[in-house]
Amino acid sequence: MTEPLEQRVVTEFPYKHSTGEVIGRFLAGLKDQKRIWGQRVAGQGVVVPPVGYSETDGSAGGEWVEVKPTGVVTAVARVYRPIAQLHPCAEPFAFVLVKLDGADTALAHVVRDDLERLRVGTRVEAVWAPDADRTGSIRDIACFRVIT
Amino acid sequence: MSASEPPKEPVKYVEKQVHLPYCYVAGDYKARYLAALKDKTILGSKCSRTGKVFVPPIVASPESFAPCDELVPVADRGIVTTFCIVNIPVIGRAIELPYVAASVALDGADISIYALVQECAPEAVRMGMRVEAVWKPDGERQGSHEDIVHFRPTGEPDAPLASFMHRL
Amino acid sequence: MDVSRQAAVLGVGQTQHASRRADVSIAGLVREAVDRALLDAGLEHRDIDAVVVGKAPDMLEGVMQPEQFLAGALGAHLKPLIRVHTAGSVGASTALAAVTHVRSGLFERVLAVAFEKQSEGNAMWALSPNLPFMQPIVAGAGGYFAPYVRAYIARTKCPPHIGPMTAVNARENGGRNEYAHLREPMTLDDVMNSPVLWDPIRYGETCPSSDGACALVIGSEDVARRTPHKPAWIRSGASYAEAMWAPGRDQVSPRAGKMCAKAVYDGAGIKNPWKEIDTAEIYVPFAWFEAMWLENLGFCDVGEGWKAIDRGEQKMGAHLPINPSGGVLCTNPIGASGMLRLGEAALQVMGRAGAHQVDGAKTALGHAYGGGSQYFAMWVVSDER
Amino acid sequence: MASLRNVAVVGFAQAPIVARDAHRIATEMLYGQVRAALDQCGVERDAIDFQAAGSADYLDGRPFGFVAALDVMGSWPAKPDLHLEMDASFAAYYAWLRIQAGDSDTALVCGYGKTSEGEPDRVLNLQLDPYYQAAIGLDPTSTAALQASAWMARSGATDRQLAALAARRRAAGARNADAQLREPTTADELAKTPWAVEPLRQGYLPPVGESAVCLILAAEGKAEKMCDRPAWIRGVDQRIELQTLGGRDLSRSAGAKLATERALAMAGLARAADVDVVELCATTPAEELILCEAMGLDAAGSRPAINPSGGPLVGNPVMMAGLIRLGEAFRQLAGRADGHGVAGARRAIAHGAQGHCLQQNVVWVLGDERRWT
Repeated sequence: MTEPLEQRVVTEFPYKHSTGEVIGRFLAGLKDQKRIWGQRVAGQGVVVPPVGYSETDGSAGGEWVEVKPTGVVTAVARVYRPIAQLHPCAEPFAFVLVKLDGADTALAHVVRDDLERLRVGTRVEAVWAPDADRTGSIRDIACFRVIT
Repeated sequence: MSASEPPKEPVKYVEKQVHLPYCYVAGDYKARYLAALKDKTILGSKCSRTGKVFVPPIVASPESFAPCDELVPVADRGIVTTFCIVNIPVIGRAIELPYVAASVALDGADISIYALVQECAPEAVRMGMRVEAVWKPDGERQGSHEDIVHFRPTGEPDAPLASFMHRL
Repeated sequence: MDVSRQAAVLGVGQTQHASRRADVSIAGLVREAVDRALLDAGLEHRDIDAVVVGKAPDMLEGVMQPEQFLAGALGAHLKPLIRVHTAGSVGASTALAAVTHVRSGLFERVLAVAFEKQSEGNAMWALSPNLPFMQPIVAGAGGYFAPYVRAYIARTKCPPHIGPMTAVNARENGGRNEYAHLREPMTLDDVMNSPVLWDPIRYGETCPSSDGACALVIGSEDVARRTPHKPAWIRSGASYAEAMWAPGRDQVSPRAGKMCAKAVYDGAGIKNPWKEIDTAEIYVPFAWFEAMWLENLGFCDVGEGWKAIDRGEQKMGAHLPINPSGGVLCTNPIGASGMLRLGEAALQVMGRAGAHQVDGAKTALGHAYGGGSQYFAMWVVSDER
Repeated sequence: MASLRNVAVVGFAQAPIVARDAHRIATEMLYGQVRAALDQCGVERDAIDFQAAGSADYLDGRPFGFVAALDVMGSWPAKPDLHLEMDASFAAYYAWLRIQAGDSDTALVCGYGKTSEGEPDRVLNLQLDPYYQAAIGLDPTSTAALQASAWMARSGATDRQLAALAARRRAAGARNADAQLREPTTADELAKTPWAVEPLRQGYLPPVGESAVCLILAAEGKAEKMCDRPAWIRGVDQRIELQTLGGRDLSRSAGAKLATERALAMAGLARAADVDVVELCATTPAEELILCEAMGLDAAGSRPAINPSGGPLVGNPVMMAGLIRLGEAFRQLAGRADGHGVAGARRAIAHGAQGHCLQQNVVWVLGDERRWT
């Protein structure tokens, strides 16, 4: 049998994803106001983060509604061995879905501390990235922290 | 005073750097083809039904749908069936412009390969021109496509158009 | 075949096309086309039974299977959806897959949508990753196709002005199309004097790189009879693909193209396409391909395609206007380009092509190809069932 | 409902699932399966009217990778064709539609892809929207863990129950010659394995695996000539859901539920439990339990037999795991399941899925008798 011939290649492409008005203004809210905005859409209620349309029926989005930076965890995934150049930090952390107070959908984000206390139902609060580090990204919320 | 809306001026875009490691498999056909280049040999795979030869070797003939399990050597010379003269650079390819990218039907093969034709002015390249492989010197060949540096004219008479139009 | 199940185009929508649509997200771009198609058909998202999405390689935007995150934007939540990818022909094969949905008898109204937002990434990098074990010779799409253009010229004794003439005509047509990306006129000299990129292909004979989307609403016969506008009846459609390495495969006039054309002509009952088809939108990314496809599609005999162009028979008002929209040479959002060809053909027979309407167009061909001239997808549409 | 044609699965060939085939590229893996499937049916390539394939460029980072597959699918002279950038089970769905449209009587459906060449955790991150979900670094193991957590919170399911289910699938996999994991193990052993991403343990998840598959469909009139025991498709339906994980109830699969209801109605069956065998495209034990609930199946019951092949938990070649479920259902009804055959199986459900957290589902109902006259 022939000796297998193999070769490693790392593909690295940069992308710039245009955000459009709704995603762009939501991110500007994080960056410039440290406030979290949702959008009221048909069939889904107040959607956070908003995309500009209802994901259940495709109709166009409606009014802006501010939601609280606090909320309740609806799902938890604890990552003990983070993957370099993919995951947001090198130490163990958890991915969570958080239904913010005032929102009808949940936001996917991370919790870095108090992982042992984290459960479905735990209350958490947004931790903002420092002013200089906020670039207009979902990671302008640095993480969520446990508050109960 | 608390705004009732997010800022009017949106963030324009989200940047992303894709980082994807891959570890590619050449497959045994390609591995044997590349290894043979080290010995200045070009291998093709022979259709078990029709005897037609495919270079580089492939697993089966798309024409007969029979396996091509025998590897056979073909000549390191053949006919430029068609070509273009490349005048613009391609990222990651350091070939001096302009250069000739040609389809070359090697003697003994039933499909053409892509090849660089050099050692003559690009304007001098013709459909039907006979060319031969120029190999890297002994000891420098690695078993890679680069073992063939390029093809060059042999000076033999051109093949008539009708003799290769079916194998561009 | 159950010919009683005929499908029709109920609505056509497309975006403004430009090299960079940074004003919208991917979803925003797609919705611009979808909203227009739904409006055109007099329908809303909830009326749609199934969605078919097409686009070319995902590396162009850097999102894998983007139809998954776009499902909400497309109003597809809890509906059937498929994603098609057949290289450059994808927009056309996406439309044809929507037709299959309707002709299966299981769906009344199907949304077909195709897009490309190349400006999010870098097409050159995305389409030419540094893959090991491959011969690093081919220089992009132009470098791939230029040798076959040369072979066409050699075979048919096509004179050097045919490519430039085609490019000039495309721009003249594109100038009348409000959605086209490139609308500025060019002269024969402009093209002849433009840099030769991949000899024999000149810069002026190449297509642009565009952001854009196209959407079609395909409906059953029942629905088509009740639609607000006159529909375009799809008399036949077909998509064929052929292997790359078949010995004797002819990339100048591929067998797959001939078979696909025969299938759509037979399906539409067309015996002589030159006489029976009023206009055609064909996929011409490099100007020379217009002459090549005229022959491959059976409009002209071998060696006669360029002569028809030389006589000007492809121009607006002449015998067979080709690409009245300006075609791919004016607008090329890769994944959407094929659907634009089919959609523009439909607009012609609906009589709603605006300033680039071909007078009295009753029967039109839409065509696209892709891969190494391996994938072909076409339809024939008419103003009558 | 429109009048439908009786269409059957008449051939299926699969390369055994392996962690990595270092000797063959995707097309080389596929060729033998296309040949084998045709040979099973006793036909040559010209007997097949239509071909469809499912694969994804990003798996091996190669744009237009599917074009090369034309060469090993017998596409000469040219064939009516469609490639879907999807799991190949959806290509089978489309091929079935083609036959319903009357354009074709027979179809070849292929799935392929070198999953081992890339790193699925990184690659599948790119399936998520680029603004919110991909941007925080979510990978498919983590999204599956989020779903498992939502399921466990609602249902009260325990780690122990996930371990027990995984152990049952391992036991089944030991009887399936094409499975990747063929060593039986106990729930105790699996429950000791480290967390992959909590609440999912490494022992509950399939390793990276690759394969190549070819399935043949044929309409009544031809199917009987190509197969002595065709598996007739009595119903099929597919549904996608919105992607945003926090925008849907992750503890439920609304899409699988709806697709099952529609497929059962088409098949004229009242309940999923009325079949003998079910093959679910679940890549975690939690997904399997969610699917069972959505379909109205008793995950702990003995009839219908669920995933007698071991399912994707013992071999998960991305972009073809769903088509393998359809192939397995065929093997059961055609009496070709050998070591993992379910005695007396006359009806089956096959399920395919793709996307994060069961975003898109296709459900097939098959039987050993024709549905329509």
